[in-house]
Formats: sequence, C-alpha cells, structure tokens
Amino acid sequence: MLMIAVKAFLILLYATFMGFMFMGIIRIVTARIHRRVGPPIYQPILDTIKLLSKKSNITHGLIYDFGVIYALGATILALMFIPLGGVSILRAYGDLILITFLLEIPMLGIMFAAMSSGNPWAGLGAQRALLTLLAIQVPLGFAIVALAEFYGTFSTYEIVMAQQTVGWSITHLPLLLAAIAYDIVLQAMFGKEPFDIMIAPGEISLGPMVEFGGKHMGILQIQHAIALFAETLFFSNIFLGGAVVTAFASPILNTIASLAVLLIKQLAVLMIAIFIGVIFPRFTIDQAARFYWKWPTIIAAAGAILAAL
Amino acid sequence: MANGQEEKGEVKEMTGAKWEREQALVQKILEKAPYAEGRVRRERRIEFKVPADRIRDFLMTLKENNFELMLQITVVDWLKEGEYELVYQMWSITHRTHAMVKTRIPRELDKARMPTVKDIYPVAETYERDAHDFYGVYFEGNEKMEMPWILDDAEQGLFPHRKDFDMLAYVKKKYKILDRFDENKDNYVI
Amino acid sequence: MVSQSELIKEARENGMELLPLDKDTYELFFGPQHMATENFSIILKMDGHRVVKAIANPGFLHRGFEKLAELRPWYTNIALLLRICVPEPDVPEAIYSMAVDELMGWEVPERAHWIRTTVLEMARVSAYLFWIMGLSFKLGVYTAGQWAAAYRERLMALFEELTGARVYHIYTIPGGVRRDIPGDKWLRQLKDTVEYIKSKLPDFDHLVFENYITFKRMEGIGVMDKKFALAEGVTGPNLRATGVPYDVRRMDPYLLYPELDFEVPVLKEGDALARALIRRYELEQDLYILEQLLEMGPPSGPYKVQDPRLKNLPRFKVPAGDAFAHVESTKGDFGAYVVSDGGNKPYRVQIRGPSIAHGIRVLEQLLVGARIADVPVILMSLDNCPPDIDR
Amino acid sequence: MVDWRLFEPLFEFARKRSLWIVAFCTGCGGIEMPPLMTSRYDLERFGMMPNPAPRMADLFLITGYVTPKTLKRIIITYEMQPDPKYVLAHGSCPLNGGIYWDAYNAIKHLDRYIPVDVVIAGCMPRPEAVMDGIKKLMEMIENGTADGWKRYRENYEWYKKNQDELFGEGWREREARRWIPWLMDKKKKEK
Amino acid sequence: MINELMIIIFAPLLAGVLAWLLDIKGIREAIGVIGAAIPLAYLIQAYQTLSTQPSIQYSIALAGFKFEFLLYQINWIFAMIAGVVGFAAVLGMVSTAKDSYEWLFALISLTGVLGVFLADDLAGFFIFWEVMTFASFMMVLKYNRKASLKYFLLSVFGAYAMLIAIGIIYAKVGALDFATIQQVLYQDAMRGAFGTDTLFSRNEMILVFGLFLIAFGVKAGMFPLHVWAPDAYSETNQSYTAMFSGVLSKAGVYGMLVIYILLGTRLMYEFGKFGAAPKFGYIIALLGGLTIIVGGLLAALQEDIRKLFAYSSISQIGYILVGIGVGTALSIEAAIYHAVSHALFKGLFFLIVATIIYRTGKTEFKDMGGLAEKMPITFAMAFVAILSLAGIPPLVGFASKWLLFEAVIHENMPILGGMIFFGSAIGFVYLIRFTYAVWFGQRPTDLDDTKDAPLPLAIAMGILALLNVVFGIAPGLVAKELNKIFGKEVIGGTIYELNLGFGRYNGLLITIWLVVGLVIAAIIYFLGAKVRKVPVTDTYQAGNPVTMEYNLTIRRNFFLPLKETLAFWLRISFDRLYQDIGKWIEDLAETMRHYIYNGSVQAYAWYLAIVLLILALWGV
Repeated sequence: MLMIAVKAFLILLYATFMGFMFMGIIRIVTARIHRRVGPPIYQPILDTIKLLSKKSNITHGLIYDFGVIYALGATILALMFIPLGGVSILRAYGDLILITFLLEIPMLGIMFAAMSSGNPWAGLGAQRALLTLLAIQVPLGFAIVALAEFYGTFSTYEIVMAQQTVGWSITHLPLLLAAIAYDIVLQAMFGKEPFDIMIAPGEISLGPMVEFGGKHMGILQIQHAIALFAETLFFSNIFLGGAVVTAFASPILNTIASLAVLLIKQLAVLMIAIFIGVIFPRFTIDQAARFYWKWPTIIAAAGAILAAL
Repeated sequence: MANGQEEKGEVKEMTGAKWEREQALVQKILEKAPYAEGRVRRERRIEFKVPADRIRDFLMTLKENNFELMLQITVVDWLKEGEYELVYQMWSITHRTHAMVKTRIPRELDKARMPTVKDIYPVAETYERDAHDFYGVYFEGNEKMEMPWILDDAEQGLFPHRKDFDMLAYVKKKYKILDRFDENKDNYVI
Repeated sequence: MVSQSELIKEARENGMELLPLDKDTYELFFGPQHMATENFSIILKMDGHRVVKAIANPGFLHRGFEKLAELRPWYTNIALLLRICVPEPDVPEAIYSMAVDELMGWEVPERAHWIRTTVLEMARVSAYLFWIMGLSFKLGVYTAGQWAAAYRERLMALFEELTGARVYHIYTIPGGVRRDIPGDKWLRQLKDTVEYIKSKLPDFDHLVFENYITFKRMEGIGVMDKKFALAEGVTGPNLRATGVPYDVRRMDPYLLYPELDFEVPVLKEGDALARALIRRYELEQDLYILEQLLEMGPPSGPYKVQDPRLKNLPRFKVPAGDAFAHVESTKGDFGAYVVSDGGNKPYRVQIRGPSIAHGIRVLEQLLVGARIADVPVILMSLDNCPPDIDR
Repeated sequence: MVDWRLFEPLFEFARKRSLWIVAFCTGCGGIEMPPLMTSRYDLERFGMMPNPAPRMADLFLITGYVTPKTLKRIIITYEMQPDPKYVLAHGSCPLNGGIYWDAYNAIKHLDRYIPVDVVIAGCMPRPEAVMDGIKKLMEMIENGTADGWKRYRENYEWYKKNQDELFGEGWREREARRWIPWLMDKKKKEK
Repeated sequence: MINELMIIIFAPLLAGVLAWLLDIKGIREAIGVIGAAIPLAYLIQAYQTLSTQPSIQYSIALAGFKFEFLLYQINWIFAMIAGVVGFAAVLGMVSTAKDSYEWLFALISLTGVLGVFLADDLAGFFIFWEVMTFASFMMVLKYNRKASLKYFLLSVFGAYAMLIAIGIIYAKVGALDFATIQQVLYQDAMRGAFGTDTLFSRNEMILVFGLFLIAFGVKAGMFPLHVWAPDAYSETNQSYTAMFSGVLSKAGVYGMLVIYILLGTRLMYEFGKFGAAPKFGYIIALLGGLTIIVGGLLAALQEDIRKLFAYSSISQIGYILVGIGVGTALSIEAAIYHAVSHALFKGLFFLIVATIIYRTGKTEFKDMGGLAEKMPITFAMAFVAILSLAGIPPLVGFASKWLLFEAVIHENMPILGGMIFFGSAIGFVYLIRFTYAVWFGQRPTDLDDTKDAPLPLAIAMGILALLNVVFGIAPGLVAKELNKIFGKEVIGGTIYELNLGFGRYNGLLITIWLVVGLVIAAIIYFLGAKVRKVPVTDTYQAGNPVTMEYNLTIRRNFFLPLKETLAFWLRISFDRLYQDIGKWIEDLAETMRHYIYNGSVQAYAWYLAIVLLILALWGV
C-alpha cells in the first residue's frame, strides 16, 4: 500500500515535471523557429507558481471550482493507467478504451467550469472544443480499433509487450496508417495549429480559458502539463514500441533507461507536433470537422479494415 | 467647346487653355446644373459652389457624370460669417479629377440642417454622422444621426470642433488640472 | 459577494426592467480589449457562430486632432498629425505638407521629392510587413508574423538613422524634408534591406499566401462587388481587389511617381483572399519602386525650399485659401483638406483616412453572415486602421 | 491556512519573471508591442507574453494616451485582473497628457484613476526604454514596492471618486445601455 | 388462480383503473404509486425464487386462447428495468400528472410492457404489445394530436408487420408458445443442415425476419423508423417519458432478443455469418450504428429540451441494437447491460426534464439558463446523469459502453467500432449543449423565482441516480446477473471488476484513484487564496461594461457550425426522408389494411377490437 503510494507520487512528480519541461520545450522550439531566443525552459513552472500564488481569485459558483479540480483529478487518473516503462501501477487495467476516454474527460471538466461562468466567449470556446472533440473522435476511434484488432487485446501493457517481439506498431502497414491518423488527432489534442480552434486567441480570446485566472489557471497549467505528458506517453506506448529495457541487472537502472527511451520517443512526438504547428494557419471549426472526417478518417479506417482482415 | 452658353455657367477664367480637360468637365456639369458655380482650380482639381437646398440634385448630377467616390464631407466653421461651409470631396476615377462641392448653411445649431445624401452615396452616412458629432449639422433623413459615434457621453451635444467651443476651459473643468495653465496666458505656448 | 439575483433585485427596486433583448441571438462585444481589434470595437449580434448584425463602435483613439491642429502653428502640426496613422506616419506628414506646399505655391526641390518618395515607399513596405504580421497572427500562423515583424525592424533602423526616430519620424515638412540623407552608407543599407526583404518574400508565400488553409480561410469571405465598393467609398487595395484600377499614384500622380515604373495589380473577386493577394503583390511592387529609386539616386540640390519666411517658424503664415492633397497609403486614399485664413495657424485641417469608409459601413455589411472566425480575417483583409477613423 | 511567508521570495521571483500582459494596446504605443514581442527585442526571454484574457494577466501596459472611452474599459479590465497586478504606463501622454495636454478627449493624469507603478516618458518611448521600464518594474516587484494593486484596494474610495467625477455616477450601466436601442431596432419600431 | 406473475402484470392496470374511477386528488396518487410498487416488490421477491428454480410459470386460458407467462433470468432483468424505472416515473407523475386520465394510461402501459416482457407465447406478446402501444398513444394524444398520429401510424405499421409474421409462423408451426416455436425452428435448421427440405423457405425466413425487424424497430426507434420517437417522446408528460423512453423502447430491444431466441438458429443457418456476427444480426447492428449517429447528430441540433433527449434516446438505443446485432454472448450481455444503464440514466434525465418543465413551464433552450443556482438538487442529479450518459467512469454509463466497445471491437468489426466511437463523442456534444443552455450561463430574469424539485420527483430522481452510481462502481452486480442468462462466466471478475481476458475494467479502482486525483487537485486548490464570487455581468466582455439586458449566453443554434457542416446530409434526412417516409408509410398503411384483412380470423378479431377502441376514444 505504502509502496504504491510512493510509486504513484513519484510517477506524478515525474510526469508533472516532464510535462512542464515539454511545455518549456514547445515554447523554446517555437521561439527558435520564430528566430527568437525564447523563454527559459523552466518558464512554465514559474508561470504556474505565479498563478497559484495570486492573492485574489474569483469564482462563478461551485461547478466553476469543481470543474477545474475535476479536470486535474481525471488527468492524474488517466496518467496512472498508462504504462510508464516498468513502473506503472495500474497498467494491468490500462485498457485502450478506458485511457482514450480518460484522456478526454479533463476537457469535459474544463468545459463545465468554463460554461458555468456564463461568458459568451467561453460558450463559443465550448462549442468549438466539443466539435473538435467530435471531429477527432472518428479517426481516433478507427485508430484505436485498428490497434485492438491487430493485437487482439485492449491492454496497453500487453500491446507494449507484443511490440517487443513483433516490432514497433508503425512498422506494420495497418498500424502505420492508424499512427498517421492518430498523430493528426494529437495535433488537436495538444491544441496546436491548424487545430487550435478551441482557444484561438486572435478570434475568441482563449475561448473556454478566458475566465480562468489565478489558482484556477494554475491548476489548469498543471493539468495541461500532465495531459501533455500522458498523451505523448500513450502515443509512444501504443505506436512507438513503448520502452521495456532489461539490459541491466539492476531494476533501477532498467527503469531509468526505459524512462530515457520513452522520453526520447515522447520528444519526437512533441517535435512533430511543434513543426506542424508553426507552419500552418488555423482552420475554422467546420473546415476542421470536414477535414477530420475526410482524410484522417479514410486513412484510419483503411488501417482498421486492414487490421481486421 | 460650347462657349456660347457661358453667361449661364459662368466659368471663371483662371488660366487660359491650360486645363482644357477640366474646363470641359466643369462646363458639362454646369450645363446640367445651372444653379451652381464652378471653376477649375488646377490640374485635376475643380470646385463648385452650390446652394444648400440643391445639394442633392447636384450630387446626383455628379454621380451621373462619373464621380464615383465620395471621399469626405468637411465642415468648416466660419465663425465671423456665422456660417458653416460644407465641402463634399468627390473623386472621379473616370475623369481622374477631384471635385470640391462647397455649400454654406447657417451655423446656429437649430438652423444647421442639411438633406442627407446617403441614398446617392451610401458612404455619406458615415461622414454625416461625423459632421453631426463634431459640428452639430443635422442631416435630415439619416436615421443613424442619433447613434453614438466617436464622442463619448460627456461631449455629445457639445460639438467640440466648433470654433466657439472653449477647449481650454472645458479641459480645465473636466480633468481638474491646473498646473499647465497657471501662467495665466491666453495664448498657447509652444 | 454579489450574486445575480441580488443584482436583479436591486435593479427591480430601482424601477429598471431587466429583460434580455432577443433570446434568439446573443451579443458579443468584439473589442477593444481583444487581440483582433485593437482600439476598435464591434458589437456583434450573433446567432450560433454567425453574425446577424454588426455595429462598429469607433472612438477609442479620438483626441480631436482636427481641433488641436487649429490651435498650433503650421509647422508644429506635423508633429501632431502624423499620429493619425500609426503604421505609416509618413503619409499624414506628406499630405499635410503637400497641401501646405500648394497653398504656399512652393516648388519643392527635386531632392526633397526623391527623399519624400523614398520615405513614403519605405513606409509602405513597413506597413505591409506590419499587415502581414497582423494577418498571420489572426490566421494563426505565428511564424510568418514573427518574421515579418523582424524584417520590419530593418526598415525601422533605417528610418531611425534617417530621421532620428523609429515610429514617429516628423520628417516630411512643408517645403521639403527636415534633414538630408545621412550619406551613401544609408543608401547602401537601404539597397541591402530591399534585396533582403525581396529574398524573403517566398517564405511568406509558402507560409501564408500560397497555403492551402489560408485559401480555405479567406476564399469567398467578405465579398464585395465593384458597385458596392464604389458606392461605399472604398479605396486602395480593397477597391483594386474588386476590379477597379484606382491608385492615386497613377490617377493623381504626385512626387516622383510619374517617372517611376510600377504595376497596379487588380483582381476582380473582391473577397478577403483577393484583398490579401493584392497587398502581397503591392509589397513586391513597392520593393521594385524602391529599387528604381535607388538606381536613380537622389538628385543633388537642396532638400527643402529656401524661403525667408521660414526663419521664424512660430510666426510663419500661410496665405488664405484651401487645398486638398492625397496620396496612396497601404490602406487606401489618404487625403488632407487644409484651409488657411492667412494666420499663423491652420483654420481647418481635415484628414480623410481611408478606414472611415472601410471600417464602419463596409465592415458592418461584410460581417453580416460571417462566422466568428471570419471576423478577424475580414477586419484584417480590410486593413482597418482605427486611428484613421477616430482622429 | 498555511503560512506561505517562507515561500514569498519564490513567489516574488515567479511574479517578476512571469509577467503576462493584457492584450489591450491602448493608443499609439501599440505599434511598438510587436517589435517588443518579436525577434529584435523578444520580451519572452523574461517570461512575458501577451494574453487576451485579463483574468490571468498581471501586467497592464498602458501604451499611450488614454481617452475617457478607453479609460472606462481600462478600469473594467484592470478590476478584472487578480491581485497582484501591475500597471506600466508607456509614454508621456498617460503621465501628464503629453502632446495632448489641451485635448478635450485625452486623460491627463492616469494615476488619478488607476494606480500606476512605472511610467516611461517619451513619445513614443523606444523599445529599449520600455524594456528598461519593465526591468525597473521587476526590481520593484522584487523589493515589494510595486504595490499599485494594494493602493488601489486601500484607496478605492478616492479612485472611485475620481472616476465618478470624470464619467458621472453609474457610468458602467450608462455605458452598457448606450447601445441597447441600436441593438433592438426591430422591437423599437414595433413600439 | 392467482400467481405472482399475474399480480406483477395486472397490479398496475388495476391500480390505474381504480385511480381513474376514484379520481380523488391524493388518493389516486397513492393508488398509482402502490400499483407501480407492487410489481417491483414481487420482482425483487422473484429474485429469491429464481436463484432456486430456473423459471416461474403461469398460464391462463381466455377466450379460446391459452396465454403463457414465464419469468426467467433474461426477462427478469427486463422486467426489473420496467419495475424500477416505472416506479420512479410513477413517483415523478405524482408531481406532474394533471388528471386521472394520465394515471390510467400510464399504469396501463406499465402493465402492457410488463406483459410483453413476461409473455411466453406470441399471442400474449402481441396483445400486450398492443396494450402498451395503445396506452402510450393515448398519453401522447392528450398532449399533441399530430405527434400522436405519427406515432399511431408507425405503430400500426409495426403491429401489422408483427401480425403477419406471427401469422406466418402460426401457419407453419401451428403453435404460438415460445418453447414450441423455438424447438420447431431449431429442428428446421438442423434439417436444413442435413440437406433435407425445410419447413420455412429462404424467402419466408427473410420475410419473417424483415417483418419482425420492422415491428421491433419501430418500437425501439431504429434508424429509418425513428421518426415518430422525437415527437412522441417530447409531446407527453415528461415523467411518463421516463418510462416511455426508458422502458417502452426496451420492448423493441427485447423483441430483437426474441428474434434471437426464436429464430436465431434458423436464421443463422439460412444466412450464415459475417465475421463473428450472424449476418442477420449484422443488419441489426449496422442499423443500430446508423441509429447512433443519426440520433446523436440530430440530438445536438435540437432547440427543445425534450426533443434533445428524445433523439438522445434513439441514439442510445442504437448502442443496444449494435450489441444485440453482433450476437456473441458477450455483446448480447453488453447490450442488455446498456439497456439497464440506458433505462437508469435516461429515466433520470426525463425526470429532470420533467422537473425543469414543471418548475419553469418552459421547454425551449432559449428560455432557460443559469438554473444550477436555483435548483441545486436537480442539478446534482443532472450531473450524475450527464456523467453517466457521457460515459465517464466510474458511472454505469461507462461500464456498459465499455463492455460494448470491447465486445464489438474484439469481433473485428472496424466499421461498427468507428460508429460507436463517434456515438460516444456525440454524446458529449449534446450533453454539453443541455448543460450549458439549462444550468449555466445567464439566467433570464423571469426564471428568478424558480424552486427546486418537488419531493416525489426528488425521491424518484434520487433512486435512479443512486443506482447509476452503485452499478457504476460495482459493475459486477449487473454482470453477475447477466452471466446467469448464458449460464457461464462470459464476463469474469468480481463485483467491482469486469474481466474479459482481453481487457479489464475495475470500477472501484477507478473511483479510488479518481478520488485520489481529486484530493490532490483539491489540496492545490485549497492552498491558493480564497475565492470571491462574481456575477455573470462581471466577465470578460472585451473590456465593455454589460448589464443583464444583454444576452450573454448562446441560447439558440449552439451547434450551428455542426449544422452547417452537415448541411448536405441534413437536407436529405430532414426534408425528404422525414416527409416522404411519412407519406409513404401513410400510403402503405392504407394498402396494408386491405391486404391484412385476409389474415387469420382470430388475430383479425383481436385487432378489430383494438382499432375500434382506439377509434372510439379518439372520438372522445
């Protein structure tokens, strides 16, 4: 029991820290592409500390507070189910469907909180966020179906283990297609262009986020960091082979090595997202929906059908 | 050139035959609008003087004569004469000519009324709102006349661009600052 | 803690009736505290994500320039009026100076002509780069915007060397310019900069103007036709995008433009994309004009008129009369109407910013039926400049 | 609940290195914001970034003269920001009216209506000057003298009085209702 | 002879008639509630009996017919759904019912649906089916004539179809009781497998299957036949709709199961398999998938709170059909699980809708907003229901949806998998629309005096909400009962855990970790500075001051972008399909009437009686 608690705490700490680093990396890499110096890598941590240390906060009612808490709680929950090298605690229950759902739930919490403020911009943001969710769900669903059908199991951990023998998922054609579709979906999950429709600062002033300030925003920053970590981790696990290192004698060394391997894969996923993000303008919401229901869906459905055969 | 009809149009001879194209244009317009006075200012600049009540007819004439754009309605407050001069700045892409259409109306607020020309040049609606906000010229027929424009609540109805609006006194009263006015000078110090 | 019900109770006690306007639609205040409309506000009546009705609410930048100009001597007004158009402050300077030149009957020296033309073209390039920045920020391709702002800095540095200021140059004055070109080094630097920006244009094409998503976002948005545009007093690139080849530089030539070779791009679609592409093409033309000017080289001679009346500037008087001058700015036809009663201050200065036509009625009509995502795009494609309207 | 005084230096450091700016470029100084944010001056090095939402912003950059119409929005936006918040007035105009000292529609002393922490003189101040001002503000945050938000809370009555004197009492409602007749034109005609 | 089955079925009817006759305020409510409580009590009691013996039987001879009733595991579950949700709905009606007329027909329809579930022969099945249809039709008729007409037409159409199918079966088999039919058809399939002549030809089999599909599809609201549902569900007493949508639509689902039980083997033999699913089942599943998408998308575009949930109901039934259609033991269990959870959360939703309409008198989204402050209890219930429908662990909606996902995707059916994934997202979408428009945002001033739910409704909602949570945290409770249907452990695990071998879900574990996550988040939250409540006018409006006169909430056309994206498809489905099918069905019903008069005499007599009764009451 205590062991599990310590482990969970360490995972949480690691995920939060790395998530913040990812956020920092996103900002630095983007800045470098913009030919700027960019902020220090620990900037998101400073932002979060600042937000949490605000001396006055506002609320619009109970749901406004609860939605934010719920978003972070659900993200932590999702994180616990994703295999992290050899150390995950709930990986036995790390069901593909469950994790897919759990990764979407925080959004619902944020939407609840945002909408309870009664702000029209937040309403517009919620509208956009939900339609984005609806748009990405089709290719995402097909990608997940392809995975489950290819491996015949829903357990993320078993998929990771299977990849150790049959090779990374993306080396198989059906799953390569699924991975491409999933990567396009990730772009929207990260909220990067061309699918940052939900926040669109130039159009709807951050949309759902517009009413959050102080500690609410601080919590959402933490949530964003963990979600970033969890989403990249999930992708690395199911498509990029995860990491199971058994080369060393010491289990601690193995763990560290597998974390390092995972980190490299996660960074690769992140970099692709950044590079796509900096060179594209933003879609409008109906265009995004049409886009997602066309090419990524066809790719992912082809993958799923190939996997089913 | 139809020189025979000069007694009606009364084209002022500024320079000889230097700006023939403009001369011809003024002539042509004045034929249709005998109530107006017109002259050529210089190359590509012509000017008309029109009585206030005929302004709609005249602008219609101008529009028929390919003056496509209305650039601005300028109000000049001639305090001594007790008149507002309204200058309709027109531009013709076809003739490549700028035309000023000047008209005069009394500057008393209750008498400073003009018919709107927004049905001839829709953009005039904006210019008329502008003129109303700053000078108090009321354009009859423009339903957006009372709509808030640039000025804030406090200045609305004060018509601050009129020459008799005492800006210094107003600023002193409104912003309650005296430090720059302590020198007790009437004139501005630059 | 003030809850909604308490507010309502309070309102009822004060005899106010609180009923929302029309429950089918909702009101959205677009600006001024918004990234897309700085210092400008549009009140939108929305249905879902479509605009049902738009009311432009200008006036956040109103300082009463026209009133202030009546209270300041002729030359001091230069320092005031250039603040009307912030992205290209040389335009108000130039039109005011040209109008005063006309009133004075001055023949401005050749060298001053050259310098004024160069400065105006530099201002045009920098304004277009600023516009590219704005457009790409609104479209979400931040990279192009950042780069455009960076290239604009090169022009800012040149302006600084020429005039001593980055933004408000106070350089073009009646009768010429305020001071001479710093030297050949500056010309070389300008040449380098023009070449550099020219070499970077393909980057913008790839990121913005040839981008599939940009086309999707801007095609068929905010369409106006020729008749509408002319009736609404639309000028500049916005008018040229509807198929009317009206460019003040060609139609009413001033300064050195009659001697220069440049194209007036015209498209006939009249949508946001056409307006954007026209601007993109004009940027190229402006760079080409700058190249020609540099090839020509500044003519020798004085850089401003030699007139004994200029000795005592506060007492400087302009003969009675009125004059209208206008130039082609990146936004459109920018005009000044100056009236003098023979005193040492202008009797009336009216500045005609092109945005007063674009930003109020045209915007209100183009926005009807647009999606909320199109609002910034339409705003940006019209290149609406709020200080023009507010003055 | 918990005594956070021990962590106060950390918080001050975070506050100073993570100033989010309200995206409200009042006046002409807005033209210098893009250069400040882009590669030549790059304020993001210091963790500053523009933010459209006032609720999560710390720094209010008053970039230039303020008209009464804008000042109303500034006050509303400023009051929306959570404490601690800082105001940096940029240019001579908010300081004393600057070139518009006699204009009927420009605020002369901004600090009568909202507290200003740092003022940068000049018209318009160069980006370097703005950066200097920001550095000054950072120093002030570190040694606790950037206390405009505290002053606003403590002297709220005074500020409120000045605002009401300028705009007249109940200006918020008046300003809000100003547009209602023009938004409900259909119903107005029926009546 | 009085048997408990008899009591279960006829207690509501008796109570309804009594309540109608007495018509005294207070007493009729009490009688009604007791009438709905008795079947529930007996059903709970029957659980004990069923654990010792496989089934409870009862038969009655009436007018030359022998009606068989049988209670065993599978229809016990369905009857329990009817009992619980029916009871909750009747409790809700205590507050919302206007007169004794409603009590009569609501309770008659409860009798009807219980009879359908418990009937063990096709005659009884059909009669109770008609009783149920008739009673629910009367409930709709009272509120909206047009909606009821549409419902009536489609129901009659379905009833004809069923009657013909029953006729064909009776003609061939010579018996109407389930056991005989099942046996004969099984033997027929065997005969076919050995190559001898079969009793039913292939075409007859297609006909019978098609007719049953239409009959049950109409009731369930399957995709092309769903058009009656939105109007009928929305144009009646909303407490009753909790039962209408939660239970009566399950009769259609149960009918689909009856197809499996009676014709399953024979059909499987005739048409073979598609992947793991029988081909005939795959048709059901595909139609179910389409139902999910069409229902969900249309739900998101509704402007009326009742319509939204009506379409949502259709969409959720689609899930159940998919599960039934796939036809493996696991998927059928998943489908029944989803039927349970759908009844629970949709019943809850309609009670919430009933509360909202009861308290505000408004039905359109544009008239509502900001009610969460005024109706906290109802909002809490709505919160549970929303999380449950959206499929958020650890609530029952997720458990059943998860089972369905796993069951379908495990059988390598990518298209169906994609459809149900889309369905879960569209669930989020329309729920957020409901949440935003009703609970959050700016409250119109005329709703300022709204009170919270009345006690009976609150109790009814409380029961359903509690079950939502309990069955979510302990999904094994339901799974255990479901396993009894097949007599083997299809879904493994404990009462907290579902273990399929290729996927695991533990409700308790998720609850615990969610609580851990929430606690961590709450600690961070409470370490921060105190919060101050601000009114809705003090929000980001781009710096502008606003008053309550402005509309700050997107009240109408919230999902306009979606509508525009789907404009092409909506044109097809709304304008042409809706009206043409309506017209077509009208014409067809006309032709069918001439055609069916040649049918079996007894069935015709029964049918005539019902039609006469309907017409008589219609005239009233």
